[in-house]
Amino acid sequence: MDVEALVSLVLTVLIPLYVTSFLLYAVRVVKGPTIPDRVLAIDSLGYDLAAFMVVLSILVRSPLMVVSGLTLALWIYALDIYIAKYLEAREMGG
Amino acid sequence: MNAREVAIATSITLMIVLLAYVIEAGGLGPIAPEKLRELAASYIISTYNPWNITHSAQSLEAVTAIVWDYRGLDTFFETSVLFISIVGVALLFRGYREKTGVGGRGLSEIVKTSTKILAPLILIAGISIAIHGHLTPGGGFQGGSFIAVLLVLLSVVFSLDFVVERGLSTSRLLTLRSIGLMGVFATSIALLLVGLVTGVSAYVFQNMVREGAPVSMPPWFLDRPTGGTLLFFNVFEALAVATGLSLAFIVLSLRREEVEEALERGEWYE
Amino acid sequence: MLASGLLPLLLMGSAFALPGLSLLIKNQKFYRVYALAVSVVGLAMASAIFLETLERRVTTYWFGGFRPPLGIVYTVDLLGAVLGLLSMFILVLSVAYSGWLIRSRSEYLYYTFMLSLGAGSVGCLYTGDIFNFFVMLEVLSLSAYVLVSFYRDNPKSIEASIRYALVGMVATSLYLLAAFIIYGSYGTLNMADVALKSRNPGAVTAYSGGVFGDITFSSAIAIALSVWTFTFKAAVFPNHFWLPDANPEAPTPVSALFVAVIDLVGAYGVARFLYTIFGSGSVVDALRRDVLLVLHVLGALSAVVGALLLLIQVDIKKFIAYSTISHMGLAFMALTVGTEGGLAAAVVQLISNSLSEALLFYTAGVAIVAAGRSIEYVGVLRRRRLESVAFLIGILNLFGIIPPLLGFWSKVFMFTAFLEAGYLASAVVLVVSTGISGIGYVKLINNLFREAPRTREDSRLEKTLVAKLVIATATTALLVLGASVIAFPRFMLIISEVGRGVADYLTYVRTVLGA
Amino acid sequence: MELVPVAIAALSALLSVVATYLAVRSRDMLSAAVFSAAQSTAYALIYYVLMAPDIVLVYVPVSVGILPAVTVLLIKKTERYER
Amino acid sequence: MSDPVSLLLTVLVLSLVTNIGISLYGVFTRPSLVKKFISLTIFSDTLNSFAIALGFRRVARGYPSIAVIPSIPEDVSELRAAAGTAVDPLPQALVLTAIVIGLAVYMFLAGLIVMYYRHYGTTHVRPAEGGSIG
Amino acid sequence: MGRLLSYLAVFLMTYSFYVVFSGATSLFTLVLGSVGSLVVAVLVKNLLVSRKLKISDIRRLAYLVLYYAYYMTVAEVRAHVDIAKIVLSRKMKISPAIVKVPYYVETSYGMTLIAGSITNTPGTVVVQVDTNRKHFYVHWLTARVFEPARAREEISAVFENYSQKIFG
Amino acid sequence: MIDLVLVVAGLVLIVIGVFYDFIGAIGLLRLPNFYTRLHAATAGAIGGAVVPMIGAALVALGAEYLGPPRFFLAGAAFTSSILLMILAQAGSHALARAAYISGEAQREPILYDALREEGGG
Repeated sequence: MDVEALVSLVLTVLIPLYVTSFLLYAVRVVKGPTIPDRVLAIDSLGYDLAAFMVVLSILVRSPLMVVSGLTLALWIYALDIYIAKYLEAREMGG
Repeated sequence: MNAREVAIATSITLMIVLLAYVIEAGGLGPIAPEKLRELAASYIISTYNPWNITHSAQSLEAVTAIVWDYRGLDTFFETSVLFISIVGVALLFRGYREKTGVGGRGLSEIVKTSTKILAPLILIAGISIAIHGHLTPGGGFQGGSFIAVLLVLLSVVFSLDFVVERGLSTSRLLTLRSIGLMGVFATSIALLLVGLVTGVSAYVFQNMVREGAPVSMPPWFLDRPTGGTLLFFNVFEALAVATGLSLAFIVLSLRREEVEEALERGEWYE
Repeated sequence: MLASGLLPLLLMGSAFALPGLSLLIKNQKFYRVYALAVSVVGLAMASAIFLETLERRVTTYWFGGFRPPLGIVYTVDLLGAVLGLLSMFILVLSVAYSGWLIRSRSEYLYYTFMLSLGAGSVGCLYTGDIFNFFVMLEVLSLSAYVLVSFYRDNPKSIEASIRYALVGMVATSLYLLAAFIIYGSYGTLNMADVALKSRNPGAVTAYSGGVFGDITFSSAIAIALSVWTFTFKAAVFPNHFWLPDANPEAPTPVSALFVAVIDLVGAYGVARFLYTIFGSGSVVDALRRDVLLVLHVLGALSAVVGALLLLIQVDIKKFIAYSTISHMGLAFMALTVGTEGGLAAAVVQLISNSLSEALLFYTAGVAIVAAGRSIEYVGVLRRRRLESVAFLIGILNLFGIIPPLLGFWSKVFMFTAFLEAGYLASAVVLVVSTGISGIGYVKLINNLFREAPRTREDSRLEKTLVAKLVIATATTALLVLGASVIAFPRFMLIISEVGRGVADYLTYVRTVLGA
Repeated sequence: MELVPVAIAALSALLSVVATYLAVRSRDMLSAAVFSAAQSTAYALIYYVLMAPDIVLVYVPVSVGILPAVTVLLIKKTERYER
Repeated sequence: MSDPVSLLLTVLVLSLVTNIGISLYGVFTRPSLVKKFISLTIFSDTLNSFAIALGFRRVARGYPSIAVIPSIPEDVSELRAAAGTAVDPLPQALVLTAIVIGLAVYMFLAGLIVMYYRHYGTTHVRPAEGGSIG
Repeated sequence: MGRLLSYLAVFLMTYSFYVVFSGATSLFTLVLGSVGSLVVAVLVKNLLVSRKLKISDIRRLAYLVLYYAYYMTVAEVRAHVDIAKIVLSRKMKISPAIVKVPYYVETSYGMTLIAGSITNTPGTVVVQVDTNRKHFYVHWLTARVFEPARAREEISAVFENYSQKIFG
Repeated sequence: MIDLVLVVAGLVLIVIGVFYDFIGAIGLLRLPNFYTRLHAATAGAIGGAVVPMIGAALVALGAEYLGPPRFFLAGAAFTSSILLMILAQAGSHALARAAYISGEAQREPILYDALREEGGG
């Protein structure tokens, strides 16, 4: 079994599992009784999507696409910070 | 739900049903065709093509090549739209004065330190994305927005005062932004000026050698192609976008009293 | 031709420099002179483009040296050249007038937007690319939103700007959707390329190939979406609401630009889309006729509604805004008749309307400074001979029953165009709306000869040389154009040539694609 | 092979409909902003699967990085709940 | 329509169209300006996604690749091979432009909303005087 | 000298990140990247470095690598197995509590390293930090002890050892 | 040979990542309140994102069929994983602190609250 087939097989099998967990996260986004809950769920969703994007770029053989994952992770963090700042001080930028 | 809402909902529904019908009934052909549109194929074949340089941008990345070379005019004016909006925000809050020492606590020490460590990494990642815009996905705007969000993040995590004290006052941001914009403008007409001086014909936004216009930007830097103007465009655009967006954000987040005293009551008349 | 390529870039580039310059030069007088100089250069370039176009019918400029479907190309035909010249002329007048009117600590910001508005309008008129049109439309609109909110201490102007921006954003987004749909089905964004393929779906052009899918459907939806946007920009009946909202709250020179430039772009878009790109003989010809009819009816409605609402206005700027709506409705009626005579009449109507509404705004601006915004206050102009004469000429031109004025000719041309096409009801609407709005105009003239109830002191009133110059120039232009209809046969030739050129897609396509 | 990524795109489009609906309906502006961020994330995944990394790179900073900041700023400066 | 990929793409496009409807409803009927602002961002994002979906394609074997030539080509045939699998780059470039333009308008709109609140003390639109929408 | 060294340290950190990030070894990347890193170093040096650096500080870097290896292989694995057991068990035996954990490192970097390590191991999250009295308030999913000293033994003692060596 | 080892090691890490993704998602759903869910989210972020990123970097180093850009993938994935280590903890902490200070999320069930006894810290 060559490397290419192995990688493709394993990753193809994994993707439905990824999607299932995304759906579970999404349930928490919709349900989450409070704002921090929702942000937390989006947070985890974003981090896992970042990892998923990296994995997907191997599967579809476009290695150059990988930067997107980093981007998503970074700005999901930024979202955390904005909401945290609002909740904490009810003010932004000062 | 009053009558107006019903009317609006009905017309919107009508519109989207029509739209869906057009798409689904084959108005645009199959949604994902097997055959690439001819124009797209032309772009991909000519984006890096040393064998037919008169139609080429000498950039490995087709999207950046289209954005800054084939359709450079669009992007130039896109940058100007951003410029207009940012100056427009400055106009709305004109006459403000930045005050330092008002306070503002910022987030906890842990977040502050983490963001501090992140700062150079995000900065360099943004720069990397900007200068590799013609080789890998990315470009000036992408890199610039990376840096801009970093500055926004800093002003949120620490405080506005902190950012201003470290030298990013709005007037300095404005200067940097003007440098970036003038750089974009200069790059767009650089070869035209060269052509005027040397007496050969040249185009606005010209990059490589074109039909009847034999001037060209340097196609290579060391061992990689530069895409001619693309590298310069990307760098200047990154500078302009990063400073411009953070400028707009800082102006937007000014405290009420800072703007209040600048209001010029009676400037308008009935 | 290089000038057409450089003009918007020049305007925009000089706008770029202004905020940077503000850190060096604090004296606001500098910016007045700077903006005026730039716009005068722009006017000169626009005239050069006009002369060149007159000779060659259609001129093109390839940006970056790429052949048309590959890169963006500026394609100027006579319609674009004439309207471009007109809008640059109004821009020069407005910038000069602002030098007299606007007193602010941050004038450089104001002139930045004036220049970018000019860049947006000429870009819209000259471009030969469907997506580039969107970008320029956005430059134009955003400058307009900003300028409406220039008096930010006035709550009403902020509110007007918000309303205008929200709906304007939706409108331009719909145009964007139309552009995407056109790309999806035609595989190209070049106007000439689309024009060719819409007539001849089997055509295959270099670099862009053939069409995709069923182009009749997609063209129909693209026409519907884009025409909706254009009626918004041109303030035609169901989408007219923003103009009387936004116009009074903007600074007066900007109001002049609104009626003279933004409405112009809307009308231009309709002419370009329904005559050149999807003109007669195209796959959507049947639908096009329906759309033209609908637009005709809308134009008639807005002519009448504008004229009726004009009667009840007490605010001079709102008065002029509704008068614009009425006259734009007439222009749309002429535009959608479908004949060359109708197009020519529409062009004359646009020119006459733009010039005289701008003239009215300039003179009304003096009255507003001297007394206030009510229409009763125009009486203060009585003591100012030049202004009152100019005001009178402007109103009579709009009224359009005094022969040597351009407004009269435009109504005559429209009337004959309607009759030639057999649109009897439209001719009646023309007469009726003239009659209704005439009542309002007579009321205004009556006010002009009465003593104003109040006056104000303002330092600007002592030095009105610049304003006088501007008003005199606009009046002269109006009179000269009106006179040249009889005096110079060549003038009429050009006008009818403009009408013919819009529908003449073959020359357009040949010049652009070079086949 | 191409089925799996396209299915993901379709799924995230469906999720984005839910997020959009909630963003438009909710009375609390802050949670509307959070839902709009969720919708942006779903769109980013769509762009990614449809092979547009450039768009992801520009969309995510704009739509997850800057617009929520602006929205939260707006909410902070104005009011949080809709009537 | 028969094969699953087309079906899925249809689902995608139809959901996008639904989003257009929902967000437009939000823009026109919600009273709060901030809500209008959020709806407007969703609206124009959706239009952009629509364009990206327009630029997608299918290939005979495997998955399409991004519109980047991975390494400096040796001869023309490599370019043709790239054109055989790459997605359409033009909609991406257009969308890039459109996103930035949208961002510009939102920035300014945000400034306007702040000013509106300072003047009126609320972000809810006042009932229109002339019966206008928006 | 010390100042130059600080610049150099920031430059090296940025540049190495850049080289790994862009994953390319072409001269184009390396040359332009060095220019970019230089700019970044000049910009953020004041933000990042507060004390004078010495050559001998390289030793600390070795500890950092060692710590990273330990952390990823031992601490994380243990915590992850625990949380997996809890989440997947039918009855979820949790005993959540917020406990006070003192720390003794001086610098904010050291403090952040400890706090980050605590938060990054599932089961413990730093909720609040009191930099004056040097306490973390840690939310502990399976709290066994509540006294500060013993909680420190359980939660952060190992991290603090390394942190002491890395940042002082 | 070394390629195969790298690839297999990387794939194992990715599988672990998917597992922890699952744990995180289920934990987020099952755990009773915001503070307890934070722990599940951490598992999702570290086990579910950092680990598979390292795994993907290893796979990319080993998978020669991806061509020269695979080094780009490996480098970017590795740096992303390091950044994620910093981001995840700072984000969780910021959210937790904000939720505690604002009282937005409910604290129960909780056995002992040192922070409240100290008066908010």
